[in-house]
Amino acid sequence: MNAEAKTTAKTDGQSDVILTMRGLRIEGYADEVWHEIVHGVDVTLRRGEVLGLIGESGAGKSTIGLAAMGFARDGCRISGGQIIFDGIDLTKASDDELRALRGSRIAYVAQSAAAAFNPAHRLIDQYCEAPVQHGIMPRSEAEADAKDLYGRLQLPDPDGIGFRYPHQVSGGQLQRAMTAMAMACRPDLIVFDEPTTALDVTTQIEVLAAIKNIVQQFDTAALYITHDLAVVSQMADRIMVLRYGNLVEEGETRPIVEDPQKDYTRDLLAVRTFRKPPVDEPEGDIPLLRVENVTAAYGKVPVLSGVSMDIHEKRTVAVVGESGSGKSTTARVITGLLPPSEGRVLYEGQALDPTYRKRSKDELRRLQMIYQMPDTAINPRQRVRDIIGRPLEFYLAIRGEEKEARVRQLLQMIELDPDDFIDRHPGELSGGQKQRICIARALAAEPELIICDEVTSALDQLVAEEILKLLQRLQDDLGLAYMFITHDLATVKAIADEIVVMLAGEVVEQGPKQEILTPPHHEYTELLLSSVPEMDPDWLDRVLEDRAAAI
Amino acid sequence: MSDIGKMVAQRLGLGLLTLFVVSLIIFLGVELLPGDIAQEILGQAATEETVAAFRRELGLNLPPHERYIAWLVNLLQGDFGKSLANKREISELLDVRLWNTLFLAAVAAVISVPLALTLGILAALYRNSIFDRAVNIMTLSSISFPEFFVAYILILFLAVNLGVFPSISNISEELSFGERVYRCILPALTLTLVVVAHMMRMTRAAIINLLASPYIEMARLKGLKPGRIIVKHALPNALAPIINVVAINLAYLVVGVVIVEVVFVYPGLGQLLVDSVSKRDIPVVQACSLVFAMTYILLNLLADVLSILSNPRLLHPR
Amino acid sequence: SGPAMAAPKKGGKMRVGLGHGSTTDSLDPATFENLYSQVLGSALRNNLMEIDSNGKLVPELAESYTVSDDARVWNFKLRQGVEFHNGKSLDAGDVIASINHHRGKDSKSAAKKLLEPITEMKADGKSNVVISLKNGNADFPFIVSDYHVAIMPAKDGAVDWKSGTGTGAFSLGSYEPGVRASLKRNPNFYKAGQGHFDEAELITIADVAARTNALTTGEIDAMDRVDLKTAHLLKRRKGINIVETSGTQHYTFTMRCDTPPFDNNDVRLALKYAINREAILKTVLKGHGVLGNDHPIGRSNIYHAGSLPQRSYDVDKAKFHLKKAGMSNLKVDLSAADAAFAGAVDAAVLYKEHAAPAGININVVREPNDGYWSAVWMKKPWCAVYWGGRPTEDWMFSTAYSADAAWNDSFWKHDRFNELLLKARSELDENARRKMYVEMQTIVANEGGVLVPMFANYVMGLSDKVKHNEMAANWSMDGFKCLERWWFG
Amino acid sequence: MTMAVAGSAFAGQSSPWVSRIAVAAVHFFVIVLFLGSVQTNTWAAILGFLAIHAYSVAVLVYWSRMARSAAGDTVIVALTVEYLLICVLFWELFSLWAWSTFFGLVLVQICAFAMVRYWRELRHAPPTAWFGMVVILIYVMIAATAPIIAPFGETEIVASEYEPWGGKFLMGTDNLGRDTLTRIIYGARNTVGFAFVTTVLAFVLGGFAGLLAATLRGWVDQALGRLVDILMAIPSLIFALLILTVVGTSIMSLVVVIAVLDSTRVFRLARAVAMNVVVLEFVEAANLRGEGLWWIIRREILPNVMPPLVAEFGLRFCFVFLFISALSFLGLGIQPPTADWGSMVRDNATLISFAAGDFQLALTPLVPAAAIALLTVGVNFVVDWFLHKASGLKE
Ligand SMILES: Nc1ncnc2c1ncn2[C@@H]1O[C@H](COP(=O)(O)OP(=O)(O)OP(=O)(O)O)[C@@H](O)[C@H]1O
Ligand SMILES: Nc1ncnc2c1ncn2[C@@H]1O[C@H](COP(=O)(O)OP(=O)(O)OP(=O)(O)O)[C@@H](O)[C@H]1O
Ligand SMILES: [Mg+2]
Ligand SMILES: [Mg+2]
Repeated sequence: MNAEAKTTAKTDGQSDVILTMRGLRIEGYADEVWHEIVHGVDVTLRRGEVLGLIGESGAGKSTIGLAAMGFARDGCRISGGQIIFDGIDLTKASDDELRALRGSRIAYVAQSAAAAFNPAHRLIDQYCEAPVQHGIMPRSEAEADAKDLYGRLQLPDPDGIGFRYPHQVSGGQLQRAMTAMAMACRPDLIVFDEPTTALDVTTQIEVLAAIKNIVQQFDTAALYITHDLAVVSQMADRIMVLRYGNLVEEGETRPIVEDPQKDYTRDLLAVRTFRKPPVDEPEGDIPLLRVENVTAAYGKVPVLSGVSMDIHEKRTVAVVGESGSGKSTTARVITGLLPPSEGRVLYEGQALDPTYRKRSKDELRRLQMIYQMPDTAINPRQRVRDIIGRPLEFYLAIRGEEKEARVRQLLQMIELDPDDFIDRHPGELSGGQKQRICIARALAAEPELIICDEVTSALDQLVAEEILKLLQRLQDDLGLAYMFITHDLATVKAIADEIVVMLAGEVVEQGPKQEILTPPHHEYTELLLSSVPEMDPDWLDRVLEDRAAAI
Repeated sequence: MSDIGKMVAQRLGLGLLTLFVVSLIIFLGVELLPGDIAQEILGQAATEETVAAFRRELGLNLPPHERYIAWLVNLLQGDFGKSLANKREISELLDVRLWNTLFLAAVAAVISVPLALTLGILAALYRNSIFDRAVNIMTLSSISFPEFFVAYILILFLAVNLGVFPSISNISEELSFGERVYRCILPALTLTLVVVAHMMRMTRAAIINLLASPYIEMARLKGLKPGRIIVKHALPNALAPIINVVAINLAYLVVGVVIVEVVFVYPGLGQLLVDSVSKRDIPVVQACSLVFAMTYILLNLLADVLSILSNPRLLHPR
Repeated sequence: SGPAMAAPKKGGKMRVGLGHGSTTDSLDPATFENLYSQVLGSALRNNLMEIDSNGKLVPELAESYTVSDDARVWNFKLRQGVEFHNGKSLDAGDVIASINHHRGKDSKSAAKKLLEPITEMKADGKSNVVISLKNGNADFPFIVSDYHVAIMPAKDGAVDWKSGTGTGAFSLGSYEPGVRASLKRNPNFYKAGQGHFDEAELITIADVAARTNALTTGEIDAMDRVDLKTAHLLKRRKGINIVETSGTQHYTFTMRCDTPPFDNNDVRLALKYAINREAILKTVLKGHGVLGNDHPIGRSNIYHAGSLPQRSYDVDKAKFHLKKAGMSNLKVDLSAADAAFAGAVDAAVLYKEHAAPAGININVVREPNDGYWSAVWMKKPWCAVYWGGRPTEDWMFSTAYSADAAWNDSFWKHDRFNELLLKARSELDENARRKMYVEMQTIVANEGGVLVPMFANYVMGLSDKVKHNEMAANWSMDGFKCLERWWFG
Repeated sequence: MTMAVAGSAFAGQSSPWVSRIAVAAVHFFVIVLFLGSVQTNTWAAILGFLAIHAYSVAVLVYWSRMARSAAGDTVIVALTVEYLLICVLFWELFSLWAWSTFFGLVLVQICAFAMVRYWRELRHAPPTAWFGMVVILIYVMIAATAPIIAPFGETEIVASEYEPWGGKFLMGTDNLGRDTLTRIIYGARNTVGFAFVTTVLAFVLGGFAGLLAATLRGWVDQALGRLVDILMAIPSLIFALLILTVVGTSIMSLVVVIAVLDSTRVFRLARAVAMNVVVLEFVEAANLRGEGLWWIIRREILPNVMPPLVAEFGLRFCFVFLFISALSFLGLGIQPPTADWGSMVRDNATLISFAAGDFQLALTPLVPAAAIALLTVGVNFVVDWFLHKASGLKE
């Protein structure tokens, strides 16, 4: 399909509209009352068209996407408006009618394929379920079809991969298998709910290419939901920008990306512009933390070999690399969770004990860690007061009124209103807020070095940027050093002083930011850098062409 | 697969150790009980002299550790020894009764396990409906009634009033299979009422626990029917806890049915064990306890193996 | 139901459900201790003498006996032509071996003590057995009627008890201890007009409700130990008769006279007055019994002291005796368990309430059933006990009341009593004997350590198919002989 | 010990130590006072009753202030344990009924606190949960006020046996001529109290051991696991028989034996659930912070394993009744003349066979059985609601 074909399809008139939502209102039940989540949004989608839905976390994107299937999550209800799919009003359709549509004419691709695949069944069984249950084709045909689709999506071993269980397949592959599954009944509409958010850049690019390819091949209409404007601009014909359940801006992809009308859209575009001011060379020879030739393994599986790096006072060292390259493992070695088999970790020139159990309270205090997943990193059964207060009490023996005051001060520091937040449970916080709490907890210990393990990966970009700014400000104010682990090069560009590139457990390149980011790069660094989506609708095609040419 | 083999071997090894400790505890326990077999058998008729003579005859005058070791040595040679009370070969004694016990347990299991799973699945499917409430109330009430009471009520209705089943299940070897099953129905029903609630509630809870998972949402978004979602998507992932509860209850059906045996005059192992304890017939007590402990260990092992088999992550590690 | 008048008919399969029987039972009469073994044993074997339905001692395997004047040497003449189930003829050797089975150093028999006075036993030809005793005992024929002293076939002086072979009305088919025994009629049974059923089955049904239900649904034809709580309801059921006999079975609260405060006879008397026997008889036995008068001799015994005034509930007297003992109130533990007798715990609880107004605080301690006889009886200072009773006064007293008795469970020593016991034993004159036994009963009632609140009836449930003559009162189930004596009408 | 627990419960609060100790002391003092007064005479008992009410109100006010803080959960647990210990302590010193009155009070207080704390959720509880809570509350009230509302004394023989229903004896009399209604009412305090204490003890024991095994892994896990295997491999009735026959059937030994047996089941559950929690990052974070074992178990893991444990509690609770009545089958179990539902069923169970002959008589065992069943259903309805909330389903 090409640009002209699309234009003709669009001028074809109303008959071609596959989905219309008018004045869509959706309510969610929380704190014993119904809150409106989506406040009357209109969506129109034509056959073969890809519509991008973009907005920050909690904007209501998924909710709208699911509403397109006539579906409201547990605890949500469609309270107003119309959803007309191919002439059927989904808000009035019976359960059986809806069931007949779902999976066969409207399909869904979930954000986390790993969670959305049933761990108990083989991929191909899950593939065949919808076509067979909807009576579209017999099992044998569906299987053959699956293999064909797997091939088209460039999955390795298309004939055999379907017989694996979800856990036996990598994240990127699962996401493609899920796309294939959505395609199984050749639906008229697919809802893609952030299909690449959980993937690292190098994998993301493959999945994006596969999706784009398949949607074009079958001329399927799609709702593409994401919070990354760069990604959506590769995929969508039109884009809708949402915020707080309201439409902010809508239009063709290129005009929106090139000339946004609304401030909010501009903010979204500007996200990647944050830059850390350059700092001086480190003074003094003794680095705050030195990792010396560390080799480590999980049991017999070697993970790190000969990793060395220095982190100086008041500086940020970014550690980048694809998933599984050993970034987190390095952090675990430093914190003492995983004693290295060789090498050692020095703190201010003094060797730290390889296991945290034998480290002194003070050593533990000076080195804090923030985790990638704020959901699992803070205890859901404790209140903010206790989460942040604990290090104060534990390390610094601050109790009573004084502790309360400190907690409030810390909350202010991370820009949360103490009166509002101090008594909340983590379940009552957004992802970004939870991550801030994690930061506050680390800060409460008054550390010198904080290890940030992918602290922004789970957050949407606006929130991520806020967090980065916050970290930067704290560094300026408190003189902290950071070890910043990430796979997102944009983040690296924003915050790092020095960069360490890791691949397969080894450091492939390391040095000051400018040095690493100026060509010539190490070939792996090159691959990483070139995989970061750009805000240009043609970027994906270009990169793919370049890469094809290179082979 | 070889991992499972290794686990089974390791567990069986530990099982042997467990058996050994169990036999030791039981031996000590019975030794500590007031009185010994001589006194208990002679009962009110015991005098110092007769008791002493009896003890001599049974070899009870030896110190306990020697008796225990002798018993252990015999056991290791595959000999359970003889009952002190009536000199019968324990292996013979166990043989018939063990089969009886297993037979009753099997009949009860055949009724109760499918019933519990079905009710659990239906209750999960129609959760919070009248049906769900009714099933819950019924099963909860049935476990609140002591076993013997449930038995009396069943006997009242099914044996005395309606006369469809015999009130006592005194089976013997001559009976045909069908006749045996028929005679076992009432005790099996009693046991069913006792164990169904636990299994049913666990099935229900384990399934409901998964219903908020993304893959269930995905299944709904594929347009599948609610029944299929529960059975095909939730149930397979809820199997591990269910299997464990089923195993515990099966173990109960074998090990814990003394009272039902008494009420229905069913010649099973439980009755033998209780009788032997009260008469301090240590070798029989030990033999029964070992059989029970073994049942427990094997069922647990089976549950663990099945949990592994039911979980592809464990079955097909990457 | 009264005795059936019609002539006994032969045939049918009799199924009896008994509340006793344990997997640890054996066929050795030396270790018989429960009703199951006793009924089974009495169906399989016979004794030299038996007590008939009227409580009279009559010869069984013996045809007749003679006794020396000092009641020391007893000559039993055996019945002719009696065969064991295996075809062997009964002879003097079998009798001697069967009695010897309970004697000697290695015997663990419960009858050992009873047979201890025998100094010599010899066969006088094939059909005469001469037994000599250390001292005279006018009751010796009673002793050989005891269920332990059953006659079994002997080989080389040793009896064969394992096979269950005997001369009884039934021969053993199969036996699963604690479960069931099946029996076949002995076609060569020597007693005329006895042993009517073709087959019989003895089933252990420990649970009383199960037993009752089995009788109601017709799965058994007779049961022992009817649940007294529901006996009146069971009686109303169609096709079921409740039969009871009142014999020597009695329940006691036995105090150890060697332990304070029970070493003081006034305390004992206070306790004897503080119990409301009528209430306990009515509530615990539901009236199926007779009041006890603090001695173990029942109305069916020959020398029962009917003239002795019945002791009754009297708070004032209790207080009086308590005061006499120098106390204004008393706190004592009473151990009980249903193993002691059915309803012992209830009886103790009732007693506690009765005694409270007299300033006596009884703390009822429920002991575990298991091990009751070894850990509680004759150990704890005050406990509930069950006695089957004995057919003769001498037997009863020398079993549990004489100073040297092995089961003197009240640890009571009374010189006059012991003296009378010896004298009465060898006394052959009826009147002199009666006087002595009455005096002994009075002593026990007024000074003994045993509180006997009641004699309990044996209450049985029978299908109305089952017919019987006047029932023997000495033991339950027609003196254990239900299978031999009953028939289907 | 008690003080330490109580103290630690208040440690989460921001008031200084002195006030914490003072609160704990007052707390303790009032309890002693009350238990003492109940023992001496009626007037003192009434005064004690008023005192305890005033005190309850004070505690409630104090609690409601704290209800928002995380220490609240710990306070519930700590108070339960504390009350338990006191109950056990005063067990032998005072008569059974004094402690059970006290127990009722404990439940009332804990209920009240839970209500303050969870009022928002409570308001939206489904009807079944309300039904369950009302049932529990009624039982607790009956238990707490048994001597006041029961028409006769617990062991008093008031008539001849098996009097018909109605008139002076609403539910007739039992096999010894005691008023059935009275026995049922007293049975509530004895049975429910006993089951509650036993189950709580089982959960404290088994739960703690399970969490310990899951947290420490390694040989502790192995050792505890094998120990539990051994205990579970022995038929529980036989095990109870062995132990109870040796040590005797005082209430104390019954509680301990049943609790130990039950705790093996709790152990397995707690361990299995905690295994999933200990691998979460917040536990790792606490480890990295250098927290001690006790803190990690109590504050990090315990709150996260509560839902399945509570569900198990619902069932275990009623299994205790059954176990007691099974024990009385062997002549063990609660000492007479104490009224307890399990034995009441057992003592009169045979009457059910004659339901056709005399229906009223057959009700004698049915009434206590129904009392158990109602409580079981009630407790489990509340548990179901709790589970439903914890499952994350919002339908
Ligand atoms: N089951 C529910 N009950 C109540 N409120 C809900 C429920 N699910 C979502 N919400 C609320 O609805 C709003 C929109 O949620 P939605 O999942 O659509 O956001 P989103 O744009 O997809 O965000 P994300 O990028 O985080 O996926 C959020 O504020 C969320 O808190
Ligand atoms: N507990 C573990 N046991 C065994 N292997 C592990 C364990 N944790 C990680 N690994 C393996 O070690 C390697 C390095 O993992 P690590 O978590 O350090 O990667 P990472 O660079 O942080 O990746 P990501 O970006 O996905 O977090 C991976 O191949 C991973 O599969
Ligand atoms: Mg979303
Ligand atoms: Mg990582």
